[in-house]
Parts: sequence; structure tokens; C-alpha cells
Amino acid sequence: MTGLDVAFAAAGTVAAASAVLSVTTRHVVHAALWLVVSLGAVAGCYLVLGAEFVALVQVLIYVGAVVVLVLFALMLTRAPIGPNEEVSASPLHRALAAVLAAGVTALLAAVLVPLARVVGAVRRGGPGTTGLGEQLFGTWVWPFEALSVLLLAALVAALAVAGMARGRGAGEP
Amino acid sequence: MTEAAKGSRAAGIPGLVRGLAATARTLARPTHTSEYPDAPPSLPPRSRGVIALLAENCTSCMLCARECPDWCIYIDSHKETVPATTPGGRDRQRNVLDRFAIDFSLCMYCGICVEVCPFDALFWSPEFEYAELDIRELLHERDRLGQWMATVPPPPALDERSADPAEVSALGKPARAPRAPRQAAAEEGQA
Amino acid sequence: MSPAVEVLVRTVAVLAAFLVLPLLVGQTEHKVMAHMQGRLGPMYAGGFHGWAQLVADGVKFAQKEDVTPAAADRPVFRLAPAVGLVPYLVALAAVPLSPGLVGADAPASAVLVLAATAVGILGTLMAGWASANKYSLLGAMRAAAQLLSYELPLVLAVASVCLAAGSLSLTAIAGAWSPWWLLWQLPGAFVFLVAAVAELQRPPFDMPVADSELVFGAYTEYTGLRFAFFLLAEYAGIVLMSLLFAVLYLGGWKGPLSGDLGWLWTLLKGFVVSVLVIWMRVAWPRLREDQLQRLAWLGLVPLALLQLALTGVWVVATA
Amino acid sequence: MSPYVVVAAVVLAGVLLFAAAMGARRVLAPAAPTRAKLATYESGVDPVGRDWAQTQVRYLVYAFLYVIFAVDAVYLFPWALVLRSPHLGAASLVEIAVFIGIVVVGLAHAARRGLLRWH
Repeated sequence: MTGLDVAFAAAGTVAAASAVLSVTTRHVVHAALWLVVSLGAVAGCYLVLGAEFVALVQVLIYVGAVVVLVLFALMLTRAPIGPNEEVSASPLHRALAAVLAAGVTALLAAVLVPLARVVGAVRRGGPGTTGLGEQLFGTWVWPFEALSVLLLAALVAALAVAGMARGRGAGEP
Repeated sequence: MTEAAKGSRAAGIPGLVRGLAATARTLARPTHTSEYPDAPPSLPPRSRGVIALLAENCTSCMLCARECPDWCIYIDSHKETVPATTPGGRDRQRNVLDRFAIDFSLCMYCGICVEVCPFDALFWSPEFEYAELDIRELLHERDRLGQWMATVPPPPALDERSADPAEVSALGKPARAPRAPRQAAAEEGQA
Repeated sequence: MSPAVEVLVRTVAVLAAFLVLPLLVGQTEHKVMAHMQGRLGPMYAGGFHGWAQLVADGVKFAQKEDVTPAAADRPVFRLAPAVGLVPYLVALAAVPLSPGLVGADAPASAVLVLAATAVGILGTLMAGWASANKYSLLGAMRAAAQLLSYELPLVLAVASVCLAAGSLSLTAIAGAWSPWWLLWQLPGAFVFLVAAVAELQRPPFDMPVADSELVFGAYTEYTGLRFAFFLLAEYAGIVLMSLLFAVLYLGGWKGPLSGDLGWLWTLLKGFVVSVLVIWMRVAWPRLREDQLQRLAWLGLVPLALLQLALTGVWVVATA
Repeated sequence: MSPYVVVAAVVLAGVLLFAAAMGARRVLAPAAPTRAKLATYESGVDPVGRDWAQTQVRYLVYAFLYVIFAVDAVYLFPWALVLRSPHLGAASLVEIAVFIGIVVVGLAHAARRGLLRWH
């Protein structure tokens, strides 16, 4: 066991544990905050593997933007303090979800654990940030450009779905 | 320097620059702070600090207590009979002040009590350093109120061309003509 | 030096800077603001011109009762100051004072700083929501909307500098700096400065804590040491943003006699920027909430994009 | 040694600082809660309603815009590293211009619909 192994295992454990807490808590906002911990721990995993830029982007985008958006949506619509019965699933649903989650976990573990044995100890590596840029702007240009269209579509659609792009004029408050 | 200000009003940027200039100019000048605990403040005339009581003048008429908007003046008195000074005369009664207290935790320094007092028993003193750690200590009793009298400034000088006060003009009156009968003059003087 | 000792020394140094520099800026603010308003400011604590005022304040805060409102969400409420504070500590660790003097010289330290400050938003949101106070919630909403809106121009401005230097490391960026950048990166510098002041929620961008409307925004319910931590975060933020501005736009340690005393240049430049931030607070009135958002999206973002285009075209043309 | 070890240590130091300060507070600060002290502070008036209230949904627009643009902006950082490379530089300039140009249409859309204007 190297130091990297320990660090990776610690980050992974935190990520998994906070993810479980995130889906089991009855407090809506707590769930989002546990998600922050989970995503941050995943960033830690990336960092241990040497993908510095990806880890920082994970923090900047997922923690700094996506979770904030989630919190925003929660706090603007319905987020009283305390456990929220309205959004709690019934025991049957919960049992089903647990079975399903356990199944997916088992499936993923069956695929990934043998791979881990092949790879062995955690190693740092990968192309680095410059390599990332070269790949992105050289090899993967078309997906990259398509992404901008996707983002545009997402923005327009999100504004439309949220009912904020009022085309009916400024009569509304 | 802000875009919004730029868009909405032409005065935006000059206004912001003027703000910076004004503060910078003040920074360069010496301050005009009065360093109060180290240097005594120069209070303007007729400052309202605390209310002083000249108990000898008080007749317990209760006007001040009744006019006080927040009822912070407490007066207790009793009547005493003064025996007649001349044989066959009537006994007279007079009020004797037992307690006079002002609760400065309630006082709002309106000065109505000072104004309404018909016998000049209440005065404004500029003394303001009577803060207390316990709010109950702000209830100043008669003795304390009397002590403030020492700090009451003399009344301000009259304006240059104002008429003399009645007392002064009375003193300045020419002496009575000596011809007049003594008795009549005495009666006139009493009237 | 063994690695463990080195890590310890660096951490302690960063912590010391984090605890000392904000106090310096705070005391400067006390004094500069007072004199700009014709006052003297604190004069007693510590003797000479009240130099120890903020230390005294810290002692006072530690002795104050720490109240958690009955309606509050206790764990979130109590944790929020830490979430607001630690990101600035991390960001400060990545800012170099001179090529050799930096807590953690990460290869992508510019992005690290941006990512860390982005996490700070969470502290405000947590504080506002967990206070169970409608003013606090509204303040947190305003704060988060403002921080998000101004984070973007900040990211774009930093990206432009990274582009100009061809590196993501703050050390390398300041190394590539030349006086010509003062003109070339001027729009970016303007965008960065405005966005940084807005990120700090300092006047004229203090709508989220507008006292006349929201008491003290998300921090209304906080008392004692937890409140002090939010204040410390604000001043640490001024230190961070000023030093960043000095490193990104003013060349950091570059200057006459910068051989061994380069770090002094960085600190000096950063100090000048923080005085500028204080000056803005004294001189200018508060922006309204909608003006804030319009300024960010229709003023700063397009300007930052123009700066990016300028930088990109220039770099390609001269490469 | 990776600089991120220092970053991790600094995070730990920050947590320790907070914990130590809270410990000091526990020792130094008084604790005398009363009902009035623990009540929600609404400028001295008795609190009205519950702990949470609906606020303006228009703040969500900015969060939406930021998420989209932040995803957009992070691609600028790898670009900064390849802009000077002889075979990618000019091409990447065009690529990023197209990329950002498309997303800016979204900002224009939001502005045109009056989302950035307060009603």
C-alpha cells in the first residue's frame, strides 16, 4: 500500500459514504449538501490519480455551479427546515430503490474489481493539462463544437421550462 | 466607472470620480474629530445635559410633573401649618417638598419642565457625564439634582439692543420726588 | 528538510499569513475610512493609534455568547462559517509572493484559486438557509446570485491572463508579465477588479447585506465567534483578491531591487490594491440589485469576452 | 512532493483552526439562552410565519446562465496551453471563437427576452 493508495481509498470512502447519506436523508437541503461532499471527494480521487485540471474543474463546475443551482432551485421553491414528508418516498419505493441500487453496485463491482486487480496500485499519469488541450482542440474538435450547441439548447430549454422566458410581454410582475 | 451608471445617466462617471476626489481630499486634510475623553468638548451655549433643581424655589406645584410627556418626574410633598406671626392673625399653610426625583432613563430632554416651572426651580445644566452601569442609578433624587446646580451656567447675556429686564429697569428708575407724603409713596411702591 | 516537516512549515506559514494579513487590511480600513470621513478611527487599543483594535475585537468576539436560533438547522448553521472561511485559506495557499515563496505551487494554481473561491458561495447559502430567517434567506439568494454572476467575468479575465502567459500557474504568469500588459490587459484588469469587489460583497456591491433592507443578509442570526469568522473571511477575501490582482496584472514581485525582496513588492502592490478596494467602499453608493446583475451580464461579460478575443488574436498573430 | 499535499494540509489546518476557535469559545463565552434570544430576529418584531418563505424565482436565471457559461469557460484553460503550439494555435483560435460564439447566442436570447431586466 502506497500513500497514494491510502489517499485514494480515503477519498473514495468519503465519496461513497456521503453519496449514501445524500440519498437517505429526509432533509432536502441536507441531501444537496451531502452531494457537495461526495462531489468534492470525487475531485479528490481525480487529484490522487494526477488529473489536476479535471479535479479542479469538478470543484469549479459541480460544487461551485451545479450544486449551487440545485440549492437555488430548492431554496426558491420549497425548502423548509426539518425533514420534509412531502418529498419522502413510501417504504415500498425505498425498498425497491435499495434493491435496484444494490444490483447496480454489484454489477459495477463485478466489472470493475477484476480490472483493479490488473492495474494494481494507484498510479499517477495521464496526458496532463497540456495534453488535454491538444486532444481537445486537435482530435476531438467536432464533439467539442457540438457541445456548444448542446449547451445553447440546454440554456434555452431550461429558461423555457422554468417559465421565465416570458414571451407574453412585460405585463406580468 | 460602472456600466449601469454609464447607461442610465450621463452623470455616472463624473459623479464617481467626484466621489473619489472628495474622499481623497478629506484624507489629505487634518481631521476635525474632537477627542472627547482626552480633550473636553466645547459645548454650544444652552446645551441640554442634565436638569438641575434649586429646591428652595420649588413650591411642589406639580406643574412640571404633570406636563412631563413621559412622566419621569416624581414629587412628594406634605402641607405644613405656619403659625400666625401676628397676634390674631391666621395660620398659613405651605407645601414642603419631601421628594423630587427625575428618572433620566425615561427623560427625553424636551425641557418642558424647565419651561413651565413658574418659580425658576429647574435649570438646564450642560453636564452630560452621568452614565451609569445600572439603569436604576439614572433615577436622580433631590440631592443629586441639587448638586447639578453648581454646573448651571449664568444666564446668557441679553442681545445688544434689547430692553433691560424688569428688575434692572426698576432699579434704574429715578428716585421718588421728596415732596410726596411718605405714607402714599409706600403704598404706591407696594402696588 | 524531510517532506513532513516541509508540509508542516508551509501550512503554518499559510495559516500565519491568513491570520495576520486580514488584520492588517482591516486596520488599514479602519484608519483610511476614518480619515476619508474626517475622523480619527480607533485610537486606544494597543496604545499607538489603536493598532491592536482588531486583536481586541477578536478577544471580544471570543467572549460573546454564541446563539443558535431555536428555529435554525443546527448542524448546517454551525458549520457554515467554516465553509465560508476555509476556501479562502486554500486559495491563499496557492498565491505566490515570489517564485520561491508560495504555499502550494500547483501547476494549475490559477484554476485552483477560482475553484476555491467558488466553493465559498456555499458557506453563504448554508448560513442564509439554516438561519430560518426570511431576511437571511433573501440575503443568501442575493449573495449567491451575485457571486455566481461575477464569478464568470472573474473566470474569463483570469483565462485571458492565462492565455497571455500560456500557463495556468500563477508563478509562471507573473514570470511572463511585462509592463506592456498594463495596457494590453487593461480591460481584463478592470473586469477583474470590479468582479473581485463584487465577489467580496463589498460596497458598492453590498446589496446582499444591505442593512436598510435585510438587516445583515445571510449573517443576521450569527453572533460571537461564528460572526467573527464571516468577517475574517471577508477580509481574507480582500487580501486574496488584492494579491491575485497584483500577481496577475501588476507583475507580482517584479520591480527595482526585486532580487531577494520580490515578496515585498507583491505585498506592497497587493496593499495598494486593497487600499483601492477600501477607497471604493468609502466613495461610492450601493448598486441596486438589478443594476448589479445587468452590470455583470451586459457589461463585464461582454467586456471580458472582448479581452479574450484581443488576447487570443494577439498571441496567435505574434506567435 | 505534490503541491496538493500542502493543499490538503492547509484544508486540515483550516478545519483545526475552526475547531480550536470553537473550543476556545466554549471555554470563554457565556451561554445563557432565553426564549427571546433564541427567537428569529426580524428587526425586533415578533417573527411572522414559518422559517422559510417563497422568494423571487428570477434569481434562478443567473444560476442557469452561470452553469452554462462556467462549463463554457473552463475550456479556455486548456486552450491557453495550446494556443502557442505551432500546429494548433490558429486553428484553436477559430474553434474556440465558434464555440463561445454559439453559447453567447444564449446570453443574447436571455437579454432579448428581458430576463436580465428587472420587472
